[in-house]
This record gives sequence, structure tokens and C-alpha cells, in this order.
Amino acid sequence: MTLVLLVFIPLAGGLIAGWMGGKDSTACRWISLGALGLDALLALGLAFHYLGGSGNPGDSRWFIEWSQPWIPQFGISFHFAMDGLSLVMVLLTLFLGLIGVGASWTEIQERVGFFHFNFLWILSGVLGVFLAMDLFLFFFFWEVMLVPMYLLIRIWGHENRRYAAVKFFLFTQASGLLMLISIVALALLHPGNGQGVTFDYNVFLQNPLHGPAAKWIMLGFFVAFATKLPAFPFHPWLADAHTEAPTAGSIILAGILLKTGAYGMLRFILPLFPTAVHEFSTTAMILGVIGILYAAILAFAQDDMKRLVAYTSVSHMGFVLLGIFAGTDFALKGVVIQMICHGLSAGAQFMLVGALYERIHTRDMRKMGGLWDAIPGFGVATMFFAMASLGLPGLGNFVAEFMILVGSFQVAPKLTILATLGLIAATLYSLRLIRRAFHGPRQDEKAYPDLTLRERALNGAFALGLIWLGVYPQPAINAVTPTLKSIQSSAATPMAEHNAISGESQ
Amino acid sequence: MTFAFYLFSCIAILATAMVVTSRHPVHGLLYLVVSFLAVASVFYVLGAPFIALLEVIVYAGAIMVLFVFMIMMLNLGPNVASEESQFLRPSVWVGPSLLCLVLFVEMIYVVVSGEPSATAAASEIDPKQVGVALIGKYYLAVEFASMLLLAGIVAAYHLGKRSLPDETTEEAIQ
Amino acid sequence: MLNLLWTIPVFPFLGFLILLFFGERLPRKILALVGAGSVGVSAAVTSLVAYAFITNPPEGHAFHQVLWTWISVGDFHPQIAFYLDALALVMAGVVTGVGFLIHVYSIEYMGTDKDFARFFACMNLFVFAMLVLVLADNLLLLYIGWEGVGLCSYLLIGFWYREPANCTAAQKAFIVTRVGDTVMAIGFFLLVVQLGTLDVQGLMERAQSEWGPASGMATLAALLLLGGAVGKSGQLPLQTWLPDAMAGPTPVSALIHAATMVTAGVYLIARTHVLFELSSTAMMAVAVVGCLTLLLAGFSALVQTDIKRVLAYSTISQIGYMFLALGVGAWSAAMFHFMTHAFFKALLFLAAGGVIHALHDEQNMFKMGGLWKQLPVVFWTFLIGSAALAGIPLIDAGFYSKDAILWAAYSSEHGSFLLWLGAWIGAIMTSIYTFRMVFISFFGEAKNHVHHKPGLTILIPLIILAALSLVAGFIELPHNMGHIQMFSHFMGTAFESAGEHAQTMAEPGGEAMFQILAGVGSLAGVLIAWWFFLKNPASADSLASTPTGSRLHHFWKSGWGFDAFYDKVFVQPFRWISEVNKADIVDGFYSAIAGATQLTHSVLSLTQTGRVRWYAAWVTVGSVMILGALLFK
Amino acid sequence: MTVLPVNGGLVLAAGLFAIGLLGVLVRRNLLYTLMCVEIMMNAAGLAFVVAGAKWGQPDGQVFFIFILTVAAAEVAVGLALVNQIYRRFHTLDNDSTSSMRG
Amino acid sequence: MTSTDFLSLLPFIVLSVLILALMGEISYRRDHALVAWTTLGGFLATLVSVLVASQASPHTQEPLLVVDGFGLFFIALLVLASLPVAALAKDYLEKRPGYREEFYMLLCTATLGGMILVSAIHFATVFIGLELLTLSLFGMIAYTRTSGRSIEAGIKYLVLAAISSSFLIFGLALIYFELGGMGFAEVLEAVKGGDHRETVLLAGLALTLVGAGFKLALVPFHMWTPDIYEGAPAPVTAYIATASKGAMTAVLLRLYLMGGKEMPTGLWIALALIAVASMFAGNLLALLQENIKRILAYSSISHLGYLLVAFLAGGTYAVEAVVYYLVAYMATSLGAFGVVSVLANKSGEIEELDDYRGLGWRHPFQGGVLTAMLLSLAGIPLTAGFVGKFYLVAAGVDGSTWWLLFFLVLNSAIGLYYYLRVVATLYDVNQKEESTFSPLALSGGVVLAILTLVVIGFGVLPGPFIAWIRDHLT
Repeated sequence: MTLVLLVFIPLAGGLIAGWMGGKDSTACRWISLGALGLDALLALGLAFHYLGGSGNPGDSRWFIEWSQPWIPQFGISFHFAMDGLSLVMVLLTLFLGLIGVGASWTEIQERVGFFHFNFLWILSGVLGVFLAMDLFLFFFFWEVMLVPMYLLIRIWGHENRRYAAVKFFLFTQASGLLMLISIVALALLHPGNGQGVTFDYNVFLQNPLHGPAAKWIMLGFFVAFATKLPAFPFHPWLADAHTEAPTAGSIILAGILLKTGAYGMLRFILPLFPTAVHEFSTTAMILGVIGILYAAILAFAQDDMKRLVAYTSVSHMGFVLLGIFAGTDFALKGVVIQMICHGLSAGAQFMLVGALYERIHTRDMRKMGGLWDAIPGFGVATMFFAMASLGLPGLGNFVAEFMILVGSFQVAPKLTILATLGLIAATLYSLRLIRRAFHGPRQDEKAYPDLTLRERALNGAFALGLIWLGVYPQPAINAVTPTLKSIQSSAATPMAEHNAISGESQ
Repeated sequence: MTFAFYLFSCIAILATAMVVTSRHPVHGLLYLVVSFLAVASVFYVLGAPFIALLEVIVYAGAIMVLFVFMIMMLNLGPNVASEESQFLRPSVWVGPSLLCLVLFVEMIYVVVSGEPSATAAASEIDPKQVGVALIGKYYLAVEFASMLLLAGIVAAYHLGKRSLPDETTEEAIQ
Repeated sequence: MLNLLWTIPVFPFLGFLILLFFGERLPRKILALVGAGSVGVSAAVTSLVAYAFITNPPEGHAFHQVLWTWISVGDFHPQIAFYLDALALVMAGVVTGVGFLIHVYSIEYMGTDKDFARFFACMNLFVFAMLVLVLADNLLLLYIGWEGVGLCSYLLIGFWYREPANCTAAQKAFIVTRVGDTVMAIGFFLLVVQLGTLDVQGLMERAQSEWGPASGMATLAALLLLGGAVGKSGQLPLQTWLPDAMAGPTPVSALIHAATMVTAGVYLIARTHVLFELSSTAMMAVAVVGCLTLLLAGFSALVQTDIKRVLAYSTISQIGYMFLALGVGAWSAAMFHFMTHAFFKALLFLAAGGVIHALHDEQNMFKMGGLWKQLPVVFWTFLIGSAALAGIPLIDAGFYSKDAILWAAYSSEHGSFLLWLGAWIGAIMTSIYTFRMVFISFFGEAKNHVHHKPGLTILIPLIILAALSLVAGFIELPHNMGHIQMFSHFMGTAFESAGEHAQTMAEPGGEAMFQILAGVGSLAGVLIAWWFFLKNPASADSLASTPTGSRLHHFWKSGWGFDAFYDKVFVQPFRWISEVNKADIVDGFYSAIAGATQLTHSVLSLTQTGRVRWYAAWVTVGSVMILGALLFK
Repeated sequence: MTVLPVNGGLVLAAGLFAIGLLGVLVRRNLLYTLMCVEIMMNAAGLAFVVAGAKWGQPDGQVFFIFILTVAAAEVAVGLALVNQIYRRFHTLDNDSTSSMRG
Repeated sequence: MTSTDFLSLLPFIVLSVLILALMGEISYRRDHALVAWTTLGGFLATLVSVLVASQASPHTQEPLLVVDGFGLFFIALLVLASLPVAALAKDYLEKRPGYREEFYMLLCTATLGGMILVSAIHFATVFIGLELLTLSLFGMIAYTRTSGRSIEAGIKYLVLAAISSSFLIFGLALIYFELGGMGFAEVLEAVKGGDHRETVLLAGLALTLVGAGFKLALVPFHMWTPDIYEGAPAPVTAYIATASKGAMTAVLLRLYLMGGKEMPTGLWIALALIAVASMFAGNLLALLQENIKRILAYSSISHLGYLLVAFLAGGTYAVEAVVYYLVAYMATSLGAFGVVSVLANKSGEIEELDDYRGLGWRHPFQGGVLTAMLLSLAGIPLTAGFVGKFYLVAAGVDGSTWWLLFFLVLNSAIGLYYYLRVVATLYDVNQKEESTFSPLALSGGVVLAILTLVVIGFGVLPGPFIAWIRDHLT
């Protein structure tokens, strides 16, 4: 029951905030903050309860499960379940949600109620995605989180928000529909558990599908998750969506929505279609590496700061794709850490760019220069998160990228060497960002206010998260170990032999 | 017997062709009446005297009279004829006639193809049998046909009435 | 006492945190105290630990202190742990000692600068990162230090960020070292995948047991580590960033680009020497890289006009010597040269800084001159440093450390005559450009007058360093000159597994002959420098103006054309591709689809003409098609 | 009695149908359109009567009666509409009634 | 007329009595409110009579009608579709000049026609029902005779409907000519019997398909839809989009149930081509359209294309999918056109998309309903449209018609573009000041509220309705 509460508290909060919005705007900001805070407390309570504080959960994979029949004719049920992976993702979602509300405190002025309504609706959609264990319910939440995001970009976005909003929606929705066909095909073609059609995840987990049908179904899933990730050929929507979204939108878009793609791959593609994944893994890894390098080159050339950070997200997600389809124990754990760290570092960078936009009213780096004099606090923060995004050791991103690259080195050494070039490319675009914005001569002599206390607190929270994961990532790794072990064991394919060094008992 | 059939068929085809190509609406109408009469006689040849009669009374009689009234009311004089002539340039004819020809050929192919199934002997179906069917087997359909006529009347009444004082046309308003 | 080891890096880190968060609010005096003080305390603790380590060395001559487990995935459990042995102790000692002196020096040197707090914060962070690098017990923790120092060098080179040239130099430094780091990272992946651990000691045992001598895998791993070392230490393929790094303040150049960071590569190879010993090709590669670099840097230093660039090229050259020593297996000789080099190179940089400070930021040697009268202390300390650098026989530390390397280059079993010859020519070149620098900047007529004399806080570090440059040599005398080999014995404990056999192999007589040759070479260099640059400078200019001479002059000045080459081969193509593809071709593909759909819309909407007959025509066409389909299909 | 020319009847029906259709497509005067629609309806009715005759069942003729009622009702409504159009647009050209397009 | 005959024909009888009652009221004293309320009462009575008739079901009125579970369900559906149309028309006509009472008679006759069509198993009843429905529609489309566009739509619909029904009759004649029987049952075994000329039968089938195609507005015969939808008054457009298409689909469904499962491959391919063409034409024509009624018209064309996919898939879920999708589509179209008719003011309907800018802010209720309906048309979760689309995909997968499924997905992606365009203009920030929407009348508001509840309800809890379909219809 707590899971249902977890998913629907933000929605309730959103409704109240939407309703209050008309009257006074500050009230609905506090309501949404309250709703998210309550939800975060609930999630933390679950975390401490199940992770036993010391960060190594018991061997049973699912912490809690809750199921209620919804459309019995099709064997569809409200089936929520939480394990290590979804717990970590839920915590990240709520953390970034709180930050998002904090970041848009001064930015959103008109129709604040409706903004918070949409914002919280997205969050409950995402929470639903992370907790849904019934494929139909998963698709239901997958689509539910799109419409409010579209409205968020469309109404509160920047200059050409119309184009960006439509592009975002079409890309994700079209690929989502492909996934719908795959889900239904999987449900109908799968022998099921004897009582006719079912959409339950565990049924598909027990005896995964093999043969050519599995290949096509897996491709349907892959296209949807790759578009959301975004992987190489499906990535163009991200740059526009990020550039035009309001700060809070960008934070959760980069922080969480991209992770639903990666989460989907981990949860649905790897365990449900082992043979198909094995044949497809090399192509997917190649796509990942292309994604890393191609997006890095793109990021290097951008003039718009937000667009640059958006392409960096594509590059980081290239690592995730590489790691997932490498499939080794190292890589999968690295992927989870990367998802968290990228959420933090990209979220922080977007927040900073948003705050900068509030001050100098432009995101075009050609009009910036030497801002370190005017706003040194900003300089330090941007430098810190730029270093995080280029994978400076001591911060979470490095640990994640190191583990992913080691994991994929076991499976495909040559590809990994190409991917490691991505680290150099990351340095190029991060330094260019700092160089063009903060170094060099000043272009105008106006005085700008430096980071306010609120902004310092938010940046501090992000920085602490990254340092904690950089220096002591073990609790996060332990939380997801049982999930990843079962993902690997069900994906008991030739890939598993490569885990010679990790000595995982298959 | 069959000679009469073919004679009337030719008359019907010719009359309808004249209807379509006539310039003056009244000429068209008259050719149409001739065509309906020819079709009525075909019915008669085919052994459906009741239907032939109905055709003459309703089609040739009632409907054509309605048309004549309409032409009189709108006093479509010679000016309409001249307007018609420039409408009927040969280029207008080519496309549609090709299309209808193809349709006609397809239909002919359908009718002619394959061995003709057994044709019953020419027996006449007298009005009594039709009456029995109408009242017996199709009684419900007749009821609903009456509903149909009711709908027709209401619609024609509403659309035909003089405009009420407050009903200035929309064009006048804009 | 030994378990105070972890406090050594923590003190500078505390200093960094204080300066970062309270930098603006504290007055300058306290900032200086915190900045220099933290490194000072760390130096004190190091000396205490050193004393404890030397008096009663822990068993196995190494002390291992674990703080916590960093990551644990499968069998791979890197820990945040510190490992102290002779090698680490020497490195830590030099880093904290010289570091403290430089911090004291920069209190006055940077006294007038607005971003005083930011400078000391970065310097403290650098010392912390360097100590982590030096004391790390596994390569992953070393990598944190490794990248940390890279970051600090980037921050400090670009300290005066308003000047675009500085920013480009900083960026260049960070990117080039990052290339090296990435190569090293690939090395780490190889080690993790093949040997399952990155813990240095464990790595060494497993490498020896699993790979054995002359195994391809060992060579590959060693070469990859060499790639990283080359990047950080500014050796042959990746040395272009070091001369440009002089854009930073002089104490930075002294600390980072002379004494400590650039020798990180040497430390890495020394630390993983067992791996290198497994493959002779890797050793040969290190030696060749060292030899070539020292020659190349030597010739370039000869033609520089900026005093700091001369010192930069000389640093590259001296590290070339250390790589040569490592390449031929003379581990303790390399570390001895590292120590002496740290002292006299830091001294030279600080003295040069004093001169620049005095002449109000004038760095061009030809605009100085006649300063020996106006800045006597600076002159004498600079002269001692130059003597040590040139290796003037018997009186200074440079001679002993360089001689040991020259001797090892010839005598050890990896060494060869060719390597010795290159090293010897390099030694001559070194003394020529060193004394060319001395004569041009300190002698001749005074072209520039001194604004204000450097204060005590600048002069005291100079004097201490000068003393060290002289005294340091005597703790490691060659065999034929006396039996004081304290340093090599001490270092031997760190390398005993490799068996310090190189030293004793050749017969004593031969060594004396090589010492004489080395001494004669350096003195000859001084004479040549005196003849060309003091006696009649015109002859140097006439030599430079001949057609071949001027081309050679320009070629050497630009660092043997490496910069232009890299620019043309790597930088321009990358910029061109990214500029061309700025609007993302893949995006073009999708907008083409959108355009096509909208085009079909406008074409289709033409069919809705609004005329009944057109619609009726389409009904007929429809029926004809369906009839046709059903009949003829 | 001789054999019923049923096939001929169908051919006649098809011919009349095609000519009626041609009239609708070509003639721009609304009256003519309505007249041609009547021709098509009549042709369809003829086809039914022919079919009925072939099978000797009265159903064909009953169906013709229904077609008749429908045609009559249609003409009534059609002409009422033609009247409205003439009063509004003062012309019977059915291309004038094409203001809605695109 | 035995008692069971009477019972089973009760709905028809009640509706005919209603029509006569209306005629009496109009002739006695023209009172718009009274006529409207009697119509609503009459429709409710018909619904009750459907329940009563269900006791006597299944009962075939030899040879013309059958009153079985299937027929009664669709009768109820048609009446439920006419109820909101009547309520919306009440508000709509009050704002218009001219006589208002005849409309309700035409509405009742149209519904009667639909009911006949739905329960027909004989060519004659199909023809009569179809013509009754079409004829009443002539009157309803051209009802607001003061607006030139309404008259224009009326004449266009009349001419085209007449042409297509003559095609239909010719087709039926050919089938009758070949098989000698007019009842569905007789025709179907005669086809299986096989002692007939294949070509004449197929030609007859083709021509009937033309008539059906026109009614369902499938591609080659779709061209009338936008003009008629735009010209006709909004409640009538709602009626055309839902009731008339619904009735025709019911006939096709009945034929499908009675034996059309294994249709000749030629027919299958023709239908498949039509379905794909309808999907593409509908979506592509609506892409950049500026008039909201034309957008909804084109989208209804594409939705019929989607529906056809379920027929063609022919798996075990085909019938359920068609019925569920039809109900979802009808509720959504009624809602969407309902909002347009509620917003219409004195001078006419507001159709330009530009006038709707910022409607969501100024009239939150109407904006909300329209958004819900558009999202349902687009197939976004929380709406019946989503479950409908899911059902279509399930049917498609079950019948493994992969190509059709791919086109379905591609088209619903294209469809998203223009549905979102409308939703976006509703919530656009810079509002258009001067577009004067009429205030929300009570009856209109109630209807829209109920329709939204139905759409959201079927989207969130489709279970009960699916269970009902499974045990009643298949």
C-alpha cells in the first residue's frame, strides 16, 4: 500500500497546488515542496527499513510488492514492486524533484499553480514507471509522464518552445507506440502462466522468450528506450527539449526522464530477451560509442550553453548504453552509478545555466566572457560540475565511467578504447564551456548578484551527492547488487562467462 | 416479345442520352419523361405490369411534375440555356465520359462473363402476388417506408417554407 | 608516530577548504598564515614520520595504513589507503619541504595580487593531490592524485584568466596531460581485467607470478603506463604543454612545473618498476624516450629568449635524464637526481622570479643584464643553482646525481654507449644554455634598473635552497670517491626486490674515467657560453643570421615544430568537423521527414476542391477501382 | 413464352446507370444533377425488377416500390434545397456552392 | 403479432409513438422547450423499452429484423448517442433564428433509421434503414437554413448520398440477381453453396462496398466529410460522426459475425488498401488544418481507418476491439463536437483555431473537456482512446497483421502532431481578446460532464465494460 501512496502523493499535491494556484502563487510552491518532502520521507523510511542502514540488503530481491487486479480479462493488474534498483531511482527522482521546485522558486511567475500541477504529475508518472511491475501499467505511466512534460516545455519554455515541445512529444510517443506493439506481442505470444493472457513481469521473467519473435519484440523495446535514453540515431529531440525547457523542466528531464530509458533497458530488455540481447549487444555497444563521440563533437561546437550541456547528457548516456549491453557485473553496477551521478551533475549544470539566464538573460556564450570577476561563486560551482561531467576522479562520474569501461573492456576491448577517447572529448567541451563563459576579458561592466543562499544550498546538495558517490559509492552499489545479480543470472548467456574476474556465482 | 424489349431499351437509352446532352432544362425534362415511359414498357415486357404502372404514375407523373413546377417557379428561361452552352465545352465531357465508359464496360463484363445461369420461363408476376408480399412478408418494411416519407415531408416542409421575419440570411448579417 | 601518516595530506586539504570557503572574508595576513602554515605543518609531520621510519623501520621497510574500502565489486576491492616506503618518503619529503619554501616565497611574491586567497587555495589543493598521488597504495587512488594535480596545474596556469593567452595555455596543459591520463586509464583497465587488482604490491606479485619475464601483456601494460607518465612529465610525444605552462605565476612554475608534478611520471615508473623489469622492450622505450627528450629540450633551451622558457626546457631535459636512468634500471640514481633537481631547479625558478619581480614582470633575458651588482643575493644563489644544473664537478649536487646517471647509462646491462653519448652531449648542451642564461641576464651592461629589492621572505628560501643544492650531493658519493652511499642504501630498501645489481657491476677504474669526461664536458660548456655570449655576442648573432642557422634557430625555438604539427593534424580537423556538423546531420534527416509530411499535406488538401462533381468523380473512381480489384484479383 | 432477356435487362440497367452518372459528373446545373440522380435510381430499380423477374419472385418489385418512395422523398427535399440555393445565390450552378474547401 | 413480436419490437414502437407525439405538439403549439424535453423523455423511454425487449431477445422478425443481444446493444448505443445530440441541439437552436421544433422530429426519424439498420438481416431493411437515416440527415444538415454553408453542405450531402445509395442498390440487385434471396442468412449459404457465377457476386459486393464506404467515409469516398462536417450545425455533425457511422459499422459487424470471417482474399486486400489509405489521408489532410471542425472531420476519417484494421486482423479480439473502439470513438467525438456547439454564439459557430487561443485559461471547463477529448482521440492514457488503441493493437497482434500495425502506429504518431497543435493553442499564453464565446448553458454543461466521465472512466477502468462485451456480444 505504501507504494501506491508513494506514487500518488505527488499527484495529490499537484492537484491541490493546481487548485490553489489561482489564489496565491507562493502557497502552491510550498504545497508542492510539502508533497515532495512527504514522499521523500516515505522513500527514505523504506530505504532505511529495507537497506538495513548498512547498505547490504537481504538476499530476497523484491522489498515490497502490491498487486490489485485492474483488467482481469487481459491479466493486467496494478502491480507495484520495489527492489534495490527502483528504490535508488525513486530516491533520485524525489531528490531532483525537490531541487526542481527549489530552483524554479523565482523563475516561474505566471500560472504557477498549473506549473506545479504539471511538474508533480510528471514526477508521479516517473515514480509509476520505476515501480510498475505490470507491462501494461508500465506503458500507462510511460505515456502519462509525457503530456505534462510537453505542456511544461510548451507553456513555460523559452523562444522556440513550440517546435521543441512537439519534437520531444513526437519522438518519445512514436517510439512508445512501437513499444506498445512489442508489449502486446510479448503478452500474446508468450505461453503465459496457464490462465490465458497476462502482462505480469514475473511471468515473463521465469521463462524468457527466444527465437526470431523475441528479436523483433526486443527491437521494439530497444527503440523506445533508446529514444528516451537518448542513443545515437534517436537523439535530436534532446537538444531542443533541453534548450527550451524551463529550469525545473530541464533538471527533471535530464535527471530522471533520461534514466527511465536506461532503467527500462535494465528491467525489461536484459532479463526478458537474453538470446536476442546477446546477438544485438555488439550493435548496441557500437551505437553507444558513436553516441559518446558524436555527441561530444556536437557539444564542443555549440554556442548555446544549455544546448552544450544537453549534448553532454547524450554523451554520458552513450556510456550507459555501452555499459548495459556489455552486461558484465562491473558494467551494470557502473551504469547504475552513472545514472545517479549524471542525474546530479547534469541537473546541477542546468540549474546553474538557468540561474545564469535569470541574471544575464542570455544563454549564448558568444555574449559572455570573464564572468569570474563578476560572479566568482558561479565560477566555482560551474567549474566543480564541469569537472564532474568530464569525469574528474574523486567524484561520482569517474567511478561510474571507470566501472563501465572496465566492464565493457572485458567484453569488447577495442570498442572500449574508442569509448575512452570520449573522456578526452569530455575534457574538450567542459573546458570550452568554462573558457568561453568565465575566463577571458569581460564584455560588459554590469554588476550581477552572485549565488543567493538558496542557490548555494541547492548546489551544495548536488556537490555533496557527487562527492559522496565519488568517495564512498558502496551503499549505492550494495543496494542494487541483488537486482543486478538476478538480471545477470536470467541473462545467463555466453556474456556471463566474461565475468571471470568478478567471480560472480551464476 | 424480345423484339419489343430491345426496341424499348433502345428508346430508353436514346432518351436518357438526350436528357444529359440537352441545353434547355424543359427539353431535358421531356426527354426524361419519354425515357421513364420506355422503362415502364420494358417493365411490362418483363412481366411486371404493376411496377410499369407505378413507374408511369410516380416517376413520370409525380416527380416530373415537381421538376416542372420548380422550373416554372424559378422561371429558368432562355438565359439559362445560353449559360448552359458555355458550360458544356467538349473538354468538360472527355474525363467523365471515359470514367463512365470504364464503369459500363466493367458492368457489361460482369453480366456477360461466365455461363449464363438458368433463366426462368417468362412468367408474369401479377399485382396480387406483389400485394400479398407487401402486406405479408414486408409489412414492417412498409411501415418504416411510411416513416421515411414522413421524414421527407418534414425536411421538405422546413426547407421549403418562406423565411420568417427574424430569419435574415447570414450573408446579410456579415 | 607512523600512524600520523594520513594527517600529512589532510592538513593541506584543510587549508584548501578554509581558503575556499572563507577566502574573501579573512584578512591577507591570516590567509598567508593558513596557506603556508598548512604545508609547513605537513612538512613537520613528514619529518617526524621520516625520523620514526629511519630510526626503527617497520618490518618489510613499508608502512601500510588503511582508512576505508572505496569500492568493492566482485574480487576488486580498491581501498583508500596510504603506503609509506623509502621512495614515498623521499617524494613526500621533497614535496612538503620544497613546497613549504615555495609557499613562504609566494607570500611576498603574490602579496600585491587581488586573488591572493584563490592562489593559496589552489596551491594547497595541489600539495594535497600530490601527497595523495605519492602516498597512494593502489593505482586508482594514485589516479585521483594524478588528475587532481592536473586540475590544479590547469587552475594555476590559468590563474590570471583575464589574459586569453593564459587560458589557452592552461587548457592546452590540461588537455595534453588528459591524453596521457586516458592512455594510462586504458592501462589500468588492462591490469584490472588481467590481474584483478590495482593494489601496487599485489599487482607486482601477480604480474611476476602470472606473466613472468618478457611477456607481451607486461610490455603492453608497461607501455600504457609509460604513455601516462610521458603525458604528465612532459616527455617526448606530449611535451608541448610545459613551455606554455610558464604563463602561470613563477612560484607555480617552481613548485608544479619544476619540482613536483612533472616528476609524477618518474615516480609512477619507479613505483611500478617490477612491471617494467618484466619487459626489456618497455625499459628500452623509457630510456630512448628519456634520451631523445633531453637532447631535443637541450637544443630548444639554447635559443630561447624568455628566462622562464629556458628553465622550462631545461626541466624537460633533466626529467629526460631521470627517464634515462629509469630506462637503464638505475632506480635510486633517478630518484637521487630527482631530489637534487627539485632543489636547484626550484632555486633557479625562484631566483628568476625574484629577478622578474624586481624588474616589474620583465621576462626577456636580453632586456636584463648587469644585475649581479644590483641583486647580489639573487645573483649568487642563481649562480649556485646554475652550477648545480650544469653539473660543475665536485662542488655541487648536480654533478654527483648526473654523473651517477651517466655512469649507469653506460655501465648497466640495459645501458649502451649510444645512450651515454647522447646523455654526455646533453650534459654539455645543459651547461652551455645555463651559463648563456647567467651571462646574458646578470652580466653585460644594465638595460633595465631594479624598481625594488626583494624582501627577506623571498631571499631566505633562496638561500636555503642554494645550501641544499650544494650539500645534497654529498650524501651519495660515487664509489671511487668515498663510501658514503646513504641515499642508495636507503632507496635500496624500496627496490630490493629488483636487486640493485646495476651499481656494482663495472670495474672501479672505468668509472673514474667517465667522471673526468663529464666534468670536462660541463666546464667546456661554460667556456663556450662565455665565448659566445659574453666575450663577443656579435659572433652568436652572426651564427644565427646565416640561412641554415636562422631556420634552425626558428625550428628549435618552436620546440622542434611539434606544436605546429599537432595543431595541423589534430586540432584543426577536430574544430572543422565540429563546426561543420554544428546543426547535427541526423537532425536534418528528421526535419526532412517532417517537411515531406507537410508537403504531402498541402498536395492532398488541393484535392478538397469543394465542388460536388469532383467528389462524385472520386466516388466513381473508387467504385471502378474496387470493382477492378475484386474482379481481376 | 420465350426466355426472358434478363441479361439484356441488366445491360440496359447498367447503361442507364452509366448515363445517369455521366450526367451528374458533367452537368453543372443542379436541376440536371437531380434529374440524373433520378435516372440512376430508376436504373437501379430496373436491375431489381429484372432480378425479381428472373427468379419469378415478387421481392424484386417490392424492392422497386421502396426505391420509388426513397426517390420521391429525395426529390422533394432536393428541390426544396434547390429553391433555397436559388433564392440565396441566384444561380443553379453547383460550382457556386463550393465555398468550403482545403 | 404475437406478444413476443410486440415485446421485441417495443423500441421501434416507442420511438414511432414519440415521433407522432412530437408532430402533435408542433401542430398544437410551437414550444421549443416542451418539444425538447419530450424528445429527451422519449429517448429515455426507448432505453427502458430496450431493457424490456431484452427479455424477449433473441427473436427474429422473419425475414426482415432480428432483435438479439447484439441488435439491442447497438440500439441502446444509438439512442445514447442521440440523447446528448438532442440536449446540445436545445442550447444550439435557442441561439439561432427560425423554427426549432422540426429538428427533433428529424433527429427521432434518423435514430429510428439507425435502429432499423442495426437490427436488419434483410436487404430491404438495410436499404430502408439507411435511407431513413440519410434522408433525416439531409434535413438536419441544412436545418439552419439562414447560413449559406449549411444549405451548401445539405445539397452536397444529398447528391453524393443519392449517388452512393444508387450504387448500393445496384450492388444489392446484382447479388439478388445471382443468388435469388435477400436475407443475410440465405445469401451467406448460397455463397457457400457455390452454384453461381463468382464475378457477378463479387461485382455486387463491390458496389455495396461503395455505398458502405460512402457512409463510413473511407478513403475514395471520404471527400464529402470535411465540407459537410464544417457546414452542418455542430450537434448534427456530432450525430453524423457518431450515430450514422456507428450504425453502418454495426451492419458490417453483424455480417462479420454471421460468417464474414473468412472473406475472399481479393476483398481483404481491397479493404486493407482502403484502411491504410484512410489512415494516411485522414491524418495527412488534418496536419496543418486551421478549422477545428475540419480537423475533427479528417481525424474521424483516420479513426475509421484504424477501426477497419481490427476487422482485417480478424483474431479472437476483433469483435471486442471494434465494439470497444467504436464506443470510445463515439463518446469522444460527441464530446469534441459538443464543446464546439456549446461555444457557438449568436452570429454562428467559432471554428477558426486562432479564435481558440487561450480558451483553456478563460473557459477552464470547456477547455478541459476539449483537451480530454483530443487526448482520447490521440490515444493518450487515462482516456478511453488509449484502451481502444491498445485493443486495436491486441487484435492486430492476435491476427498477426504486422504491416497494418506498423501503419497504425505511424499514423497515430502523425495524428499526435495536430491533436497537440489544438491542445497547445488552447493553453497558449497570449490570448485572443475579442473572440466572444457564449456562456455555458446548464444542459450543455451536464452533457459534456457526463461524456468526459465516460471517456475518463473507460480509460481508467475498462474491466467491467470488456467483461460485459465478452459475454453479450461474442
